[in-house]
Amino acid sequence: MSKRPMALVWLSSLLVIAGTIALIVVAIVVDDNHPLSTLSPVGRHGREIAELINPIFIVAGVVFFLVQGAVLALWWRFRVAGSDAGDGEFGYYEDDEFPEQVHGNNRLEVAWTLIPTVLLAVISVFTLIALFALEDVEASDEDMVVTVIGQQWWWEYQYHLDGNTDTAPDFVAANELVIPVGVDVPLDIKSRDVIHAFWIPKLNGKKDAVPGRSHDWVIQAEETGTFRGQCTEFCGLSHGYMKMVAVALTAEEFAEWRDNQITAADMPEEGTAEHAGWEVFSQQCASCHVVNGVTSPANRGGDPESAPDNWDIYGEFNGVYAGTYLETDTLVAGAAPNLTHLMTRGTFAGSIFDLYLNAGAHIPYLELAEKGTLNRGELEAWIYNAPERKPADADNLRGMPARTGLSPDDVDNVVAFLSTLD
Amino acid sequence: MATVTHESSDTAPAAGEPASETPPAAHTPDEHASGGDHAHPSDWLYVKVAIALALLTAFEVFTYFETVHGWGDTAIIVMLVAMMLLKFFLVVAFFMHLKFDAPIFWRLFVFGLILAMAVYMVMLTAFRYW
Amino acid sequence: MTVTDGAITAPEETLALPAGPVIANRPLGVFTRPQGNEGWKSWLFTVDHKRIGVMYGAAAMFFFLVGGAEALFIRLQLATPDGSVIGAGTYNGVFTMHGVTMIFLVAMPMAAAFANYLLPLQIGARDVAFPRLNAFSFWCFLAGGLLLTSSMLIGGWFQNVPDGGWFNYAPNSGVLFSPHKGIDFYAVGLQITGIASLVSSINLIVTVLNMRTKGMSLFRMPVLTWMLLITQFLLLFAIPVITVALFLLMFDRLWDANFFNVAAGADPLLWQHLFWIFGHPEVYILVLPAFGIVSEIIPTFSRKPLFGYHFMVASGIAIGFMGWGVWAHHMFTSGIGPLAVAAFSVSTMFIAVPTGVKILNWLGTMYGGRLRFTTPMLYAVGVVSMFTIGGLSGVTHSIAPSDTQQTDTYYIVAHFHYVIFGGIILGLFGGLHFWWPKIFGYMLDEGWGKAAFWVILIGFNFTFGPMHILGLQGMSRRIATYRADEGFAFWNMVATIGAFVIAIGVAMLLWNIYKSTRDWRRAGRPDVGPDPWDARALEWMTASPTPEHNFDSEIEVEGLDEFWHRKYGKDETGRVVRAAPTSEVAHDGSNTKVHLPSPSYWPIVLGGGILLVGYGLIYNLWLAAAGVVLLVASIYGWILEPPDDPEAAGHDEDGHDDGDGHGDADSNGDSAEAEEEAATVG
Amino acid sequence: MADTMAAEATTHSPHAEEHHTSTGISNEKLAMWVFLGSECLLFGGLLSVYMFNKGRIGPTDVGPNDVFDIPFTSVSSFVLLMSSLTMVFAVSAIARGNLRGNRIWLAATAALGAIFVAGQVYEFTAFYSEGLGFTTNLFGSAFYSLTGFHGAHVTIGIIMLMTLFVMSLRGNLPQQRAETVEIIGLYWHFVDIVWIVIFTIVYLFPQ
Ligand code: HEA
Ligand code: HEA
Ligand code: HEC
Ligand code: CUA
Ligand SMILES: [Cu+2]
Repeated sequence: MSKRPMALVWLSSLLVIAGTIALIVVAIVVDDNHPLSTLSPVGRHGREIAELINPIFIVAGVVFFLVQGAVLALWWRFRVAGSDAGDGEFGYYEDDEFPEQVHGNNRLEVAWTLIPTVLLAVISVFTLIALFALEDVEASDEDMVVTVIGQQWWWEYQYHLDGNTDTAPDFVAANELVIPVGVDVPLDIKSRDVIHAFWIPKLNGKKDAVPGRSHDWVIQAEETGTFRGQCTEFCGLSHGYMKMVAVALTAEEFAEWRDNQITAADMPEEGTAEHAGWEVFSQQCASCHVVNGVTSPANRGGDPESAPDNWDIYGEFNGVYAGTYLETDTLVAGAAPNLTHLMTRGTFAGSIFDLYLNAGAHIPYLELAEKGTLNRGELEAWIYNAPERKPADADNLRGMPARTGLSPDDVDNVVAFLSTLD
Repeated sequence: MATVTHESSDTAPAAGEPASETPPAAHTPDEHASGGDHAHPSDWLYVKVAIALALLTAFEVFTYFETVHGWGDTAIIVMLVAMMLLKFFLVVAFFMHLKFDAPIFWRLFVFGLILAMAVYMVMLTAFRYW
Repeated sequence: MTVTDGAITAPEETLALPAGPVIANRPLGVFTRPQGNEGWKSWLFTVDHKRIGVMYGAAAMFFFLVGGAEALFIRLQLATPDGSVIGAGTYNGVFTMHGVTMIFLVAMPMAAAFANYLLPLQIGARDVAFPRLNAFSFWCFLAGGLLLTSSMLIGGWFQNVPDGGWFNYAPNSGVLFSPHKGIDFYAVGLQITGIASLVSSINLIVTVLNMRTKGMSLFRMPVLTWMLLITQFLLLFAIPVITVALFLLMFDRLWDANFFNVAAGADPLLWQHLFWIFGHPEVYILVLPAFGIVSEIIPTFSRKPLFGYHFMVASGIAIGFMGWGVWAHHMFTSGIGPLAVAAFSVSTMFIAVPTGVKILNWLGTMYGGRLRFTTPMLYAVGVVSMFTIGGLSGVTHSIAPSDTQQTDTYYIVAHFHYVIFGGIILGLFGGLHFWWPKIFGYMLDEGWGKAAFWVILIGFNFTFGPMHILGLQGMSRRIATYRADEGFAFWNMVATIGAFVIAIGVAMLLWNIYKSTRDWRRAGRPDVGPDPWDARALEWMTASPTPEHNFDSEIEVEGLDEFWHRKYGKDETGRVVRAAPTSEVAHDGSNTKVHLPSPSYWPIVLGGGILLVGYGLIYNLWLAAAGVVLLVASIYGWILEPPDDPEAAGHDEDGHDDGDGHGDADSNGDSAEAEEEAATVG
Repeated sequence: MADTMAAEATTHSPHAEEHHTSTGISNEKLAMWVFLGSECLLFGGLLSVYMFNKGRIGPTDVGPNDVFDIPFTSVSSFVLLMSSLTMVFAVSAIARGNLRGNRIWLAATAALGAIFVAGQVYEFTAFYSEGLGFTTNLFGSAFYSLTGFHGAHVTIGIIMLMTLFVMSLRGNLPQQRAETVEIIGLYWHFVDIVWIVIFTIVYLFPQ
């Protein structure tokens, strides 16, 4: 019974294990279409992390095989046939069947204390080296620092082209972080309400955005492209819908994009649908959203003379392109994305909706606004009743309130106005 | 059944392993002289301890006032902590009888104390210094 | 011993206070003690550690079904992209309650069930050091558990449910961001279960240190007793830390304090530190009892003593110590400084060493043994194998730089379900099958037991195995749904199917309990006898089910595995042979002269008072005041209560026939009622 | 909770004169020490929270220097310190069988404790009138939490002492129960040493 041929035993157990492993390996190696995967890094940091952990995965795999193999081997080698316990006959073994009564072995104990210790000591050396290497920021020509602000449930990016985060940013974007390829972009991560975490898996690990604190982080992309991200610290109702995107452009493209972002919007010509949209926007939307050039602090209940508002709890400066704190002292977000260049983004509302229907890989990022087909249905639905599209608690200043008072014409006009924002 | 020796007598652990069959400790009040009538220190000793405590307190309060402020905050903090610890251990050792009582109490209490200090110190310093 | 009125020139009142002769009479009319073991009352007012253990187990099993049902809802929602089974708000409540329920109301009390039932038996004691306090711990735990669970119903289905995740980070847990009462339930409920754990840890520590039978030195205690002792120390020191954190949270939420008010300058990381200083020792609090159970089962079914007993004990102690120095590995990305990250990263890694010692010693025990794969053994070996997987992924988390990619993804979810389900739940289920005959007097069906094990094991791996992949592919945890183009659909579907396979396995386990009980009753078979598995520790030395008085006479212990050594000896050639038949060695439970503490009303009343205070804090301070009154009254009732009921004259002489005093399968005592005798009443 | 624990004894060991335990120590006393070990973590946590937060106030906020009245607190600290002396007298009196002395010292201890608590109440009202409420700022929240927890411990201690006093009056606290007094005494001294730490760190440390 217990004298099965060992070869067969090993074969069958190996087959099971190998099958499982094969399945997993296939699943991991065929890593296409996993836009958030940590296994196929594109950024320097992501790659360094992968280079650190991959050998450790292998070490862990070896330990895994040794232990599981030992369990199976012991099982097959030393098992004795079972007896029925429930039949009223108690006691499992015949009295004379006893193995040798071994109490322990000190040399073995020392060995299996020391071997893992040494192994881990080696691993910890590599860990520490990598840890401090990742702390360094590679110098580049760009002085730019981006202040990343998480809030329920979207991201704001304040670009400080001169690297000075104590002064007003040069421009502000939302949800899509555009960076030049190949250079380290230092980030300064903050939060306006609860804790979030900024994470673009293909570029670097994550870093929490903690209210009241400012955390340094850095990302770098080794290739151009669009990289998805997800807020990974639980931040309330819509945490799952708080995503983001990083876009890496060539240096020239980035400069082009940057120069465009700095410009303000133009007032639509009177009499057009766009202008009608602007009127609705000023009344319905500008209390929260800023469109540089065409909205006024008065829209936000501020004093038009003393514009702009002081909105930043971290610094003393007055931000020109600011969202507004509706209630500064309670630290509820209440700020809304700056929409000045809405149409230059590929996604909206925490990057959960595509702004263009046919965007995909076909349209280069900078040409989205020109060539893309606006995802009108989704945008209109959003404007009409945002909380239905994305869970929110607008009553408590978290998320965008429904605008169900708008007539279909109003919505059309607003969309027309928004389409001019490129 | 043949002559059977009781197994427990020769379950000697494998060579070198610390003997698992330590002599019976239970029911021998090994840690402690007896169940309650240990030598109580005299009331006069308590009074002396109390006087020491009072003096220490007086000196602590004294540091607070202008006279010693010239010494600098660090020096004052070090002194205060030293006096605090002294008071602490006077009360624990004499009023709480730890000096005379079973060592197990001392171990239990000090373990909690040191654990608390270590853990919270690490927490507080981690915020600021590392 | 009982002294009736007038037998002593007793003063007006009598008190059950320490030291001093017992002066028992009846102070005021109300302060009598309830009588013996009849029907449901015998459960409500019991102070018997075994019944309390059984109640802990039953409650934990109930909460396991609740937590499991929540898990199934999680899995349903995530089965497909853009899932819409439950909305985002409900989802947040569901996973929070799932985590809280499973950790605090399942894993901890289920371990407490074994601790209560077995710890006194394993050290040969009559009961724990403070039996009434023990009962209070249970009722207090139940009060906290019910309060927490009621949050799902009160004020509407999932309207007031905690929704901040089980570690409930500030400031998301503030009133501002979670205005409904859910997080109040969390704070108050956990505070109450914390009191229960703290009280019971003090009780059990004193029990182990003080109540050991003759000759039971520390290094003759079974490994389970050791692991439970270490667990109690961890609880003793960890609970106050979360108590502080929860108080701060309560003050913030209920009385507008500023501890986590960032606008007032607070730092939210304070909560994280306090929570994890508790939280990491907590995971070892959860796992060490399971390790202890495995250490009992494997030697029994290998027919060998545990390999490296001293190293097993030492590694347990080492884990207990090291567990205090690693908490910030949950905070690698939360913004602590690089030196802190480095230190905690390294300290975390080395916990693998003592844990590895345990794994390898279990393998060493199996080596050369005569392995009998009974149901308990299957579960125990399952732990060795599955826990290792979870432990290894744990080590990969401890590599701080790569943890920035892993943290808060399903890779973490995979890790902790492997250690928790694969370590703790499997271990506890193994213990359930192992000690079931001891507790209830009959065996669970082995066929169904093994089948359930395999179904659970397979389902478990299909549920949580794929989560490793999902996590590394970038799926975040705590997200109510995911987009179709993120590539998570396939493995999520597999995981969901796996979860339902687990549910089938659990259902089989429950069916097994039901069926075995029924068959045993119907067939009218006798109890299994003291030692159905040919096991090693003292609890097997008394009749099954354990008589109310535990052992007929005091046992004098001469070595490790005392009971086994009384059964077996060596002949001249050094071969192990039977020295005495079990029936001769074991007690038959017939001694009726053992003094037993009377039941008491006050533990449950005190628990009720605490429940009132709990609801009062959340809803209305007047209710809390009423609760405080009840609480104070019951504390005085407790103190003034006589040690025995004077009415029950001749209590001792009357004896305690245990009968089937330990309930039936579902442990609610109702059908056991008929079979129980009124043993105490003269 | 302490007295509920202390009160457990005789339910399991009616022959309490002789400690029938493995260590020779009574269960109740061991339990109290174990409990005090745990309390270290509780007060350590509260104190850390205080130290962490006391400085987190705005420049114009009410801070420690604005409210603390060191001479006053020194006196009440002294009172609490001396209550430890009366407490040991109570313990040593009952150990010698001097029940009357025990009563006197118990009452004295409770009275000194009550003076301390009264002082704390006065202090709280004074601080409040100076603008420091529980919700005013982080310093306020942390200060009141820490000292409030300590005050609650003292209050529970007073209640236990009073209970002992009444028991003694009614003849229920014979010499054989000396250990009960000793155990309550341990609790009392612990509360005192916690105040020694609080007084130094909260009040006397240079701000
Ligand atoms: C029973 C509970 C339990 C146990 C025992 C463990 C054990 C371990 N855990 Fe786990 N852990 C949790 C429960 C548990 N954990 C939970 C619940 C969370 C998530 C909390 C949350 O966020 O909600 C978590 C999260 C968690 C994190 C944080 C992840 C993150 O959020 O970013 C980390 C990081 O280091 C970690 C590490 C470890 C390590 C190193 C061990 C070690 O103890 C494991 C040691 C064991 C082995 C390694 C296997 C056996 C050893 C050998 C065979 C020897 C040879 C091995 C080597 C040489 C490597 N765990
Ligand atoms: C003891 C601890 C424990 C246990 C046993 C489990 C068991 C399970 N957990 Fe657990 N889980 C946690 C502790 C635990 N979990 C914790 C701490 C978290 C983190 C929470 C947080 O992020 O805050 C978590 C989070 C968590 C998530 C992540 C949620 C998210 O991040 O969004 C998921 C997802 O699949 C999951 C799934 C499961 C499943 C499928 C089981 C299964 O194994 C369950 C199997 C049990 C059953 C299936 C019960 C059987 C039921 C029936 C037979 C029918 C029911 C009948 C009645 C009610 C009458 N859990
Ligand atoms: C009370 C404040 C408020 C008002 C009023 C408001 N919004 Fe918003 N809006 C928000 C917030 C907050 C968000 C971010 C929501 C999210 O992503 O979760 C948002 C997001 C958006 C977005 C997506 C922006 C991006 O970059 O992803 C658009 C477009 C938008 N709003 C348009 C409008 C229009 C048009 C109106 C008026 C008809 C309007 N909003 C009124 C607060 C408001
Ligand atoms: Cu923001 Cu999660
Ligand atoms: Cu941990």
